[in-house]
Parts: sequence; C-alpha cells; structure tokens
Amino acid sequence: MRIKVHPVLGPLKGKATIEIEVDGRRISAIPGEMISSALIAAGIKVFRTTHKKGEPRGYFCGIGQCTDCMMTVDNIPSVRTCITPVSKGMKIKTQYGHGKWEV
Amino acid sequence: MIDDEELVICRCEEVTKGEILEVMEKGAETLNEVKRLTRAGMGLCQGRVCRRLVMQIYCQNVGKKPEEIKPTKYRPPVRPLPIETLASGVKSIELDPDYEGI
Amino acid sequence: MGSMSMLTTDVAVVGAGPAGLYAAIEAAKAGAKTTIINEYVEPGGQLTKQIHKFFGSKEHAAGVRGIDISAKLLGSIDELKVEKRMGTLVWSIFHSNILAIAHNGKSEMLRANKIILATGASENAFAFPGWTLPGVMGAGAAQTLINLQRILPGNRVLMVGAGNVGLIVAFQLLQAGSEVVAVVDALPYISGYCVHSAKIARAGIPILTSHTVKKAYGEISVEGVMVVKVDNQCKPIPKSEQDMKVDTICIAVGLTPLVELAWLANCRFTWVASLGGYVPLYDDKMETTVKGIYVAGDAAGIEEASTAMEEGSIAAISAVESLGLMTQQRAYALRAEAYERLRSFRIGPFGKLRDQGKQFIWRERQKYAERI
Amino acid sequence: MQRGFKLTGVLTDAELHRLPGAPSVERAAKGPVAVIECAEEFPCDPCEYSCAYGAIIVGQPIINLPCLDEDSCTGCGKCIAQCPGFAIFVMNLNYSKKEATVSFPYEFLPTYKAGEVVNAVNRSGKVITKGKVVDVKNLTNQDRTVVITIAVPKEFGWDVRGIERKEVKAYDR
Repeated sequence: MRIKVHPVLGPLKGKATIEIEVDGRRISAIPGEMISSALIAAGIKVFRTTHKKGEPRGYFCGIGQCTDCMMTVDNIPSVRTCITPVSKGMKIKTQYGHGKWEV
Repeated sequence: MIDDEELVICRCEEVTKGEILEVMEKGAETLNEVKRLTRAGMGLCQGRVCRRLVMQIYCQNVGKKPEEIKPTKYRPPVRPLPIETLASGVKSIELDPDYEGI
Repeated sequence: MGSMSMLTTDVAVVGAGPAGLYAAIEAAKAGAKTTIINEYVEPGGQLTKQIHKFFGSKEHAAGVRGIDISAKLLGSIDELKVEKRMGTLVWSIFHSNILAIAHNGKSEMLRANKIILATGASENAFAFPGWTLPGVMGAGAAQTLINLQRILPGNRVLMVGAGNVGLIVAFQLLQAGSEVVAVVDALPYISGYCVHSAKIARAGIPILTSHTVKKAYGEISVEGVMVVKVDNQCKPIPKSEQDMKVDTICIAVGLTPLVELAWLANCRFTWVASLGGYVPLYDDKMETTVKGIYVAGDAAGIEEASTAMEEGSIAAISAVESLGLMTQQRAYALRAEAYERLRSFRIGPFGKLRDQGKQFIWRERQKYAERI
Repeated sequence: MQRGFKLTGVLTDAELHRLPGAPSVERAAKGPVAVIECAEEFPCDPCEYSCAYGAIIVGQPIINLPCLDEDSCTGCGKCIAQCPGFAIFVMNLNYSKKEATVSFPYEFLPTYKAGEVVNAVNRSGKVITKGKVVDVKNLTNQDRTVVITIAVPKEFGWDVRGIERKEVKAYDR
C-alpha cells in the first residue's frame, strides 16, 4: 500500500506511470522506486524461496545487506530488489533457490 | 524455548542452531571452524545477518564472553558485487610483491 | 598493466551519513581535495529517513528534522565542491591507502592520503521460530519503506525492542498509517527515552516489558505472533502466551558498528558492549592503529547523530592537520572545542555508558601504542 | 525492579509532580501554564530557546532537566511544537467555569478542526472523557507539528494529554 498522504512528508509526489511485469502479472510502479517497493505496494510479499528448504522469503533489511529479497530480474538471477530501481517493462520473476541464468 | 534445535540462524545457508551446536560437540573449537563446518555466514550475505547470532551461540556454549574469543575473518570483497565488476578493477592496481594479503 | 589509471584524492570519506558529511565538509573547508563515497544513490545515511525533530543543542540543529539536516549538509558538500561518488561501494582497502571502489559495473582504485571510515552501523538480528517468514523485517528496513519509499509494510505491526529505534519507528509507523499492536522488549524496563515511550503510550500502544517473541506463524507470510512473558533470566513463563494477529514484525534489538573495511586494513579492535560490539581502537584524533585511517560516527561505536557529526569533524581536522593543511595549534583548538561539546553529551544516565566505552578505547589504544 | 515510567512508559502522578518542569498545583490553578513532562537527563535544549519569557531553563550541562519558572510562564504555548520529544503541554484549568483546556502536539493525519467533539486520552492513551477542539495551530515555525487545544471537564485537566487518533481508514489511500 502506498502512503499517499503523510503528516510530515506531505502528499506523495511520485506517480505510478510505468508498468513492470511480475511472474507474468503487470503492476504499476513509480519511476525511480525500488523493485521491492513496487511489489509490496501491489501486495506481493514472497520474493523468492530458499534452495534447501524451499521456504518463502521477502523484504528483510531494506539496504542490500541480507539478500533475502533477491529475485530474477530481466533473466538475471539474484538481483537485490530493495536497492535496484524499477525500469519500464522490467520482467521480474520469483526466484526458486539460486535461480537460473536465462540468456 | 521450543523448536530451539530447528531454529534457523544463518538465513542464507539455512543453518540451524542445532547444526551449530552439533559441530561444536564434534570438536569445532574456534568460530572459524564452526563457520566452515556449518557454512553459517558463508552464504549470499556473507554473515551480515547471522554473524552476531552465531557468535552468541558459540560464546554461550563455550562459556566465554565475546571479548575473550577470536572473531571470524573478513575477506574482500566486503560488498556483494559481480565477479565481472571485480575483474575490471584488477588492471589498475599495482600489487606490491611483498604484500602478503589480508 | 599498461594503462594503469589510479584515481587520487587527499581525503577519502567512506559513508555519507552525518559523520561522513561533517568530515567531508571540514576537510574541504581546510582546502583538502575531498572525495565522499556512498553505497546508496541518495546521500544522507540515516538522516534521509529520520522525519522526526532531533534532540541536542543549537550547534547540532536541535529541533530540526533529520531529513532537513541532511538537505542542508548536502548543500554544503556541493558548495565546497566535494567530489561525490554516490551509488559506489567500497569493496576493499589495499596497502592502507587504496580503496577499491565499484560503480555501475566498473571497479576502480582510489589512492587517498587519508581515509575516514564513516560507514555507520547495521541492525542486529533476533532469531525466533518463524523469523524467516516474509513480513518479519528490521525496524530500520520498515523505516526505509515508510519514510523513503512511502510504502506501508503492513497493516498490523508488532515492534520488538523498546529502545529508541523501536519506539521511534513504532511512532513513525503510526504516522504512516499502520496499526502498531504492541511494543515488546525482553528487558524488564524500557531502555529508550521516556519522551519516546510516552508518545507511544499516549497513542494507546501497549509497551510490554519482560516480553519476547515465542514464534511467528503464517502460511507464506506472517499471519500472527505468539508473545510470551519472561522472567529475570529471560526464560519464558509457562502459560503466559498471547496470540497477536499481525502481518508485520519489526526487529529493533540494537545496532552493530559496520567496520569490515577497518578489519581488512588490519586495524586493531576491541570489544565494547556499550558501543555495540567490535570497535577499532582509535585515539583522540579518531585515528585508528593504522596511520592515515580514521573512523567516526557509529562505526566508532554506536551513539547519536550529533556525536557522529562531532567525531566526523574531529577526524577530518586531524587528517588535514596531518596533511599540513591546518596548523597544529588551530587543529588542537578546534578539537578541544569539539570535545567540550561532546563532554556535555556524554554525561547523564544515557551518555555515561558511552563515555566509559570511549575512555576504554582510548586506554586500549594507549596500551597498544606502548606495546609496539 | 524498575517502576514508574521506565516500566510502563507513562509518568505516574508522583513522578510528574516531582519534575522541575511541572508547575505547582497552586500555579496551575491560576491559569495557563506549561507542563514539561521531560523526566530523563539527555542532551537537549530547544525548549529553552523557544521561550520568549525565559521561563524554561536548561542551562549547563545540556543534559539538565528543563526547569519551569512558573511565575514567568504565561502559558503562551510557543514551546509545545519546539520540543522534539513532544513532552510539553499547556494546561489552562481556568478556561471556563466548568472546563479546562489542554494543548498538545499532534503529528498525525487527518487533523482536527475547531468545534469537533473528540475522545480525550490520558498519558496511557486511554479515553477518559469527551472534549471539544477549541484551537488548531499549524504555523510555519512549528514545522509541521500541529498544536491542538481541547476543552475538557475541569477535573480532567491534569490527566488529559491527547486525543484518540481518527480511524486509520480515514487515510486517503
């Protein structure tokens, strides 16, 4: 959910003018925001599953330290979505285990 | 607390508290040994999340304070980056022949 | 290795938070060629998400919001023509004076006469069954989401940790529009400032001391949490469980100085619990045991933004003094002033512990100097 | 064992009346006055500079608890929005025959308008009475900290310290 109004930060300035694709589903995003933000705004919480136990993981540290939020972005696996900004037409996939390079 | 053995400590390598205690029981003496035998702290985040937790478990188990033990080592690169990026910088460093590394 | 191009600078500052920005400003003011490097695209560090008004004195912009202090400091950085390398990570230190930096897929070497490490801190983890479920996150991570990204992490939140970070972020979650179900802390008392706990209490949020998380549960993300009362030994008290329906759990159980680069540079370290863990040894000039490498801010021990700013200045003053860009007398006088201000910050029930930590580091530094 | 505000986050009456920033019961009975509910020594002094009458003294060292000079305090309320800790309130126990007013800082949305009837809360966030908004100030120098004044039955003057936030749903999403 986006915070459209805020008592200190005021109204939300960015507009969700671009579209990205997540596992085939199209969602809107604000140019410049991080991939993880667009996903959470769209209600998506599970970003990947782990390689040993297949457990779901999502946004955890928010500053590119923990690697829990990694997804396959434009066929490149293990992209840290919390510090990678969205771009128009970006194709994002839930990553299973270590992911696969799909060239 | 229940589920203690099953508690995941290293999120990246999915190492449990039970596994850490097990290698210590089998003879792992230093933190470095615990790390290498369990792989706790050797995954994607390189211990950024679990380093302190592993150390706490280790300290508790050997009955020592953090100041009395030897921490695990850091090695470059200390930030995650593609090997391709790393290689692009090698050209520009004059390696000192006497330099013994970190 | 024909076309070796090494970047050079007088003073390299790693980290553009309060300590780093102050260091860069002070170094550039003295005429040093100054380069400031920051991993994140946006400089400002923690300041960029601190929407609350700061405590402190006039000199430290008390009463001004962190976000606005950041904007002001960034203005000075630009005015003083500090070279900014944002979105750039430092992945190693070689030979005590070469920083290996990477930006946009390209790695370069930066030789700096003086290096100031103002790399800040990272959030401590707290492991409980279910802590890997999506919906569990650092309090700082939640703060980044709400104040920087303008995204609500969830509707119902449990905050774990009643220190200042936990209390402040809990309040900011309310401001953003989340419901905070409770703030819990295993300690038998609230370790954060009373003014922060009072704000939370007034908002009707229970602060449960001597309580911890037993487990979080949910199918694919957090659906609820079992909170349990603990005794003095932090042991759970049977049958004291409370089930809370939440979709988000924030962890605020302290910070650890982020000092990987100082380890790589072979700086000597010591463990100081009151300052957050391993801290490099340094002297009253903020210089580590490796000549030319300075440390400031949370990287020199977890403290406040205001003290980080002072330490950043002290480190930079000492660096430019050592470069011959400032007279000894002037550097001495400026440091004395800074320490005078720091002294008034490091007394009282909260400041005292940190002061003792700092004194310990200086003593250890002295002992080390005598040994070699 | 910790007691009082370190355990609950809320000042007890005894703790409150011991504070150097709290006015005496006699002074409070006379009319508008600041109540500075700042109980821990940490470095902070914007309140001192905010007062045009010199009624708030922190002095040196900066960790001193703010001390209220209750005879100099006019209850103007300029200090409320300047306290980064939201710890200053203004109480007017003489607002009318039956009512007292309490002014407090507010940094939530949506905000309130004069005339609205609200649920007034005590330090623990518990609704203790109904109140009516009599003033909402949002001046530039308050830097986005709104100061709301509500009128409540006189006997609640010492206890009311805020209002129940409006439903989160009221947020424009």
